[in-house]
Amino acid sequence: MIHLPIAQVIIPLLAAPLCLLFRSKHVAWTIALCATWLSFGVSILLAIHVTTVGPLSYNIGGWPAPWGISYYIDALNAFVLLIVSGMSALVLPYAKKSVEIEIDDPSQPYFYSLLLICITGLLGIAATGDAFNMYVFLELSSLSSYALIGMGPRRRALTAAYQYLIMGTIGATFILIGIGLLYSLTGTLNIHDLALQLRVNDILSSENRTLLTAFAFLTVGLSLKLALFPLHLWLPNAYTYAPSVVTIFLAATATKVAIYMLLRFCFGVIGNGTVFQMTLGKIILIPALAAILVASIVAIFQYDIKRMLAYSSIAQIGYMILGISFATTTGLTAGILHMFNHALMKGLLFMVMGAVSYRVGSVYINDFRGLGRKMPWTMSAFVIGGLSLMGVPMTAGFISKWYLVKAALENGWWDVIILILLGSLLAVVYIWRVVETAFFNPSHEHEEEESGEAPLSLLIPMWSLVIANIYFGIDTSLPLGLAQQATAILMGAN
Amino acid sequence: METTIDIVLLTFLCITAIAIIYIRKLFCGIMLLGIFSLLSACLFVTMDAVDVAFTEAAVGTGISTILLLGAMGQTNAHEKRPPYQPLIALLVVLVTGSVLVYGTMDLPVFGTPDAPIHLHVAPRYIQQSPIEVGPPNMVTSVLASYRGFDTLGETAVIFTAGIALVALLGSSQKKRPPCASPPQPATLHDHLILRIVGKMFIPLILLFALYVQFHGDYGPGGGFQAGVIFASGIILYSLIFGLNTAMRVVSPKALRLLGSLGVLLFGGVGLLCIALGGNFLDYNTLAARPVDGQHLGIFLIELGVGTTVFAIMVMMFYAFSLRGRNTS
Amino acid sequence: MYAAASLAILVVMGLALIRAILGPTAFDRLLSVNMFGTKTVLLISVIGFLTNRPDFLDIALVYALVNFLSTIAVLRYFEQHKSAPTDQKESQR
Amino acid sequence: MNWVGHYNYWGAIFLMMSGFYVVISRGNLIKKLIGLNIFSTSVFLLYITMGKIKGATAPILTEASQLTASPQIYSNPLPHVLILTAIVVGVATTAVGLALTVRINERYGTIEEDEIRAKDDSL
Amino acid sequence: MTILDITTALCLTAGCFLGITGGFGIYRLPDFYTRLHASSVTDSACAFLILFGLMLQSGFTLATVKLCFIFFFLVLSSTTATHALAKTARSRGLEPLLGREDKR
Repeated sequence: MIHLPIAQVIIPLLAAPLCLLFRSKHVAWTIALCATWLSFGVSILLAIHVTTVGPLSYNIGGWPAPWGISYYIDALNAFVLLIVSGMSALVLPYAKKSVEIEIDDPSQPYFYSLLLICITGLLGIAATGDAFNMYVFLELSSLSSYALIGMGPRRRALTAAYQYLIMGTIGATFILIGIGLLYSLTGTLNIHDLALQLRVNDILSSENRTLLTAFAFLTVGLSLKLALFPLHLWLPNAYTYAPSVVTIFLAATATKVAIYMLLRFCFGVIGNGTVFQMTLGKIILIPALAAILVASIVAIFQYDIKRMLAYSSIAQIGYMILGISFATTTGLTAGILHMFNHALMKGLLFMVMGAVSYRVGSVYINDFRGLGRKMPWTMSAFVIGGLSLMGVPMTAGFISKWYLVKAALENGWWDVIILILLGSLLAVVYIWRVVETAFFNPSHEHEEEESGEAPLSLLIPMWSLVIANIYFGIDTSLPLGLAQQATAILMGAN
Repeated sequence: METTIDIVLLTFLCITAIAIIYIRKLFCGIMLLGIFSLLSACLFVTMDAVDVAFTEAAVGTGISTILLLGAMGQTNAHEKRPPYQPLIALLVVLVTGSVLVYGTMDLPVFGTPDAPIHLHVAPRYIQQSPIEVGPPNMVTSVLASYRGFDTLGETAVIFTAGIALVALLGSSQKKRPPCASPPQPATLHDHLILRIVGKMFIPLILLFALYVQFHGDYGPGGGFQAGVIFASGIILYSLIFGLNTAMRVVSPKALRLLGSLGVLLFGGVGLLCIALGGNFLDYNTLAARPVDGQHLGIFLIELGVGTTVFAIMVMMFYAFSLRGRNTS
Repeated sequence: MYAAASLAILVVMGLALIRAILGPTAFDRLLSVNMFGTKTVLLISVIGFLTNRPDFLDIALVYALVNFLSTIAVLRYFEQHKSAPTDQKESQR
Repeated sequence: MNWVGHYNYWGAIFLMMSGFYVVISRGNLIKKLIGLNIFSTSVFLLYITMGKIKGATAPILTEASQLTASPQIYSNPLPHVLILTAIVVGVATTAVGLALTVRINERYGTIEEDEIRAKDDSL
Repeated sequence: MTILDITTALCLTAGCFLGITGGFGIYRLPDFYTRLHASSVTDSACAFLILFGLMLQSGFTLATVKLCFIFFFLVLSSTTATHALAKTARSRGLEPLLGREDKR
């Protein structure tokens, strides 16, 4: 029980080299599956422990906090860990069939190994309480995702991966500069000690130029990683051309973990209600709103549906950042809740894309003609995911939108509310295009009916997400409870 | 005096950087990058970071140059002039730079002993680590014990790079065109002197790598550096005697095995610590006396790091060379 | 004494650097990089004595090794790619 | 405030920015990676600059310091450890980037960004 | 100033002089082969003198052994590299300036 935090990260990490020891793709897949399910189990146990007993800390190497690296799991960490490991546990069963047609046989063990390392990296960021350790695991996850994206079947996957590599590395280097400047001010790397030292040395109250610069670099670097609006250029290509499984996993988790880092630094390190936060909130509000509008409008004009969903992801990231930029309890709750809900719906929608490309071979809008009849289960899953994306009541998406509107109401920002609703309306437009094509347009000249329903191993994870989308739209106690606890920690930490 | 050397080296670095911006020959850029990293390594030495200098020299000048050349050999060696004037880029850079300069205003002056970073966490490393952990080289103790988990992450990063390269470029010889055994690619085979000197050097290099591996507690060096140097020995062998010969000595299969085993050894030590009742990577539990445990633990994980780094570096070199052979 | 020596070596390094930037042929650059590396080894050794920590000569040893390795790698590159430009025309102009 | 005392930071910043400039202004994929290397190496310089103490020596215990009365001052070992890790990350990124470049060259026949874009658009 | 120190100083001075000579040679001379000549003639002696000077200072310690190794390594590697360089340049058809028709 006491070793749970480290088990969370170490299980997938050690499973990755194990995958390579056996050359068989089946063995590799089995190892990966076991590792992800185990780590999902661990994260559930952690979440239970955190909610019932309280935060859990773990000193790696037995060295106490500021000297060694220590893990510190509170409600926010547990929440993010739950999202990442839950999505990976769902993606792995899905992966088997989908990977088989997209990746050639000898590369498959490498693929699973890289996927496990990517999972490790994201889990490591979410679990650690040390700023530099965060950087190391951030690079671990980024490096593996560059390679995973580059393994996509089309040649543009390579350029997409390269572009992501350049932008991601610039972002990571900015984060490194930010961490370095913070370190030079305080002498510590532990996040909680960092917050303490900033307060003790009275750096926060004086207008320290180095501190300001450090946060500027951290924010820009993280914005690159989480694809905030003007810095999102890598995301559409990366999501469009990556193998389906990678898109599902990255869309559902990677950006959320970057948002978690932003939360940790901007709320966990500098305390609540300082001038910094106010200015930061104002600064990121504008790109967030721009992301919602511009990305939604661009999404409407996409013919490649995977690309359309990628732009929609940028818009949804805008919603999360919007929630954070309010810097109020409700706003933060909304933002954190939306991380969870967005993982559910984007995971689901990209799973549908994977199933369609498995059967049809591509995901251009024209290929969706008549799919409603051919793949009824898949397409109805798409409809439910789409409804959740729009924020229709009784789906998960509604809850986070509701809290966002509530937060805006509290601040009295009516224009923001209008923009949120406009964003939802735009989502209706682009989802409807697909639904209309799939259900109401006849298929091309009745070609041979070879493409039937997707295989069961794709449908089961897909439909578990459908159920989750509906369940968490009705019974919100689990995510909302965790999100509120996390918010309480962030807001009242100091 | 050190200040003068410092300033001169910085000036050289700036000149090199400007030259890299202006020169459009990729080959020249790679050569200058080698000089750049040699210079920065010198600067690291003058700023007391001997371990960093060690690594930077081996990685920046050695491995990076070889990988860059390997990639350039398969692509185009000349850079095109971009059709537009990169004014926006200049603007972005100027803004970022001035923000950074603004940020340094409140930093402590270079070299002051009472800067915050010298007062808070580091004193324990400097005063206690020889007693708590053991090795006279504090960098080794911090690297392997206090922040051992970072090093595990680092090992995982290098492992990831290796498998990413193999996944992207393909290591297996199956991809080789089916035509009868391909001709030995051009080597420096006809350089008689080179071959003799190489024969003399390579055992010495391997010996030196072992020295760095096991002497890392007392001087600069450690598993990572040793792995790189060992890999350099094999790479030198392959450069002089040909890829096929080298692959007969160290096969890609063995490398994959070694690379995985290194990571597993590192993680296994951590798990062993848990099994013995401590926390993950808590070497104190490994032996009766804590310091002995630390010693054993550091020895084992450095071995793991060295193995992985060696295997992955050679694997990367093979991946690029094989690809080059297949396409050319 | 050591200080003067290190300054002199720095001067030589500067001259080699200029040649490496000016070229004109790839071999010129390679030659000056090689020379630069040799002088770096000497500089590190002298600095070791200057700062009274001669036990850092390991680093100089690594530099010597790496310098050799990269020179050989470049030569091998030229052998392998017979068409690789060495900018000889510029020098013969 | 001592303006001259920051020259080392500023040198590192200048180098950083020249590397950054190469990354964002050049279209050649290998050249971009060279720039990225310069960028990250200069960040390492910034870190090491922070760790240096004037008159101190490398953080390796000397025999002499245990004998003499006045304790030897050592530079801060922590930035060194961090940078060792960061160097490894840097070379790993370079290697993956180069692998992608080689593959791009195989599929597109060029490693210039604008030519690649033109080939993608022409499809 | 013992006799040892004086010898060291002499060695270092001579070594640096040779080094600077080589540096100016590589900077000023007109073509690749003459530059090669300048650097290769001075390089080994320069390295030997400087390292020998340092050896005198370090006495019979591990440092001396390392200096010996550095010297061994440097002399063999730089001469070999120079040789291989010249050979490759020749085989790639780089003409020495002296042999050319148009002697500028």
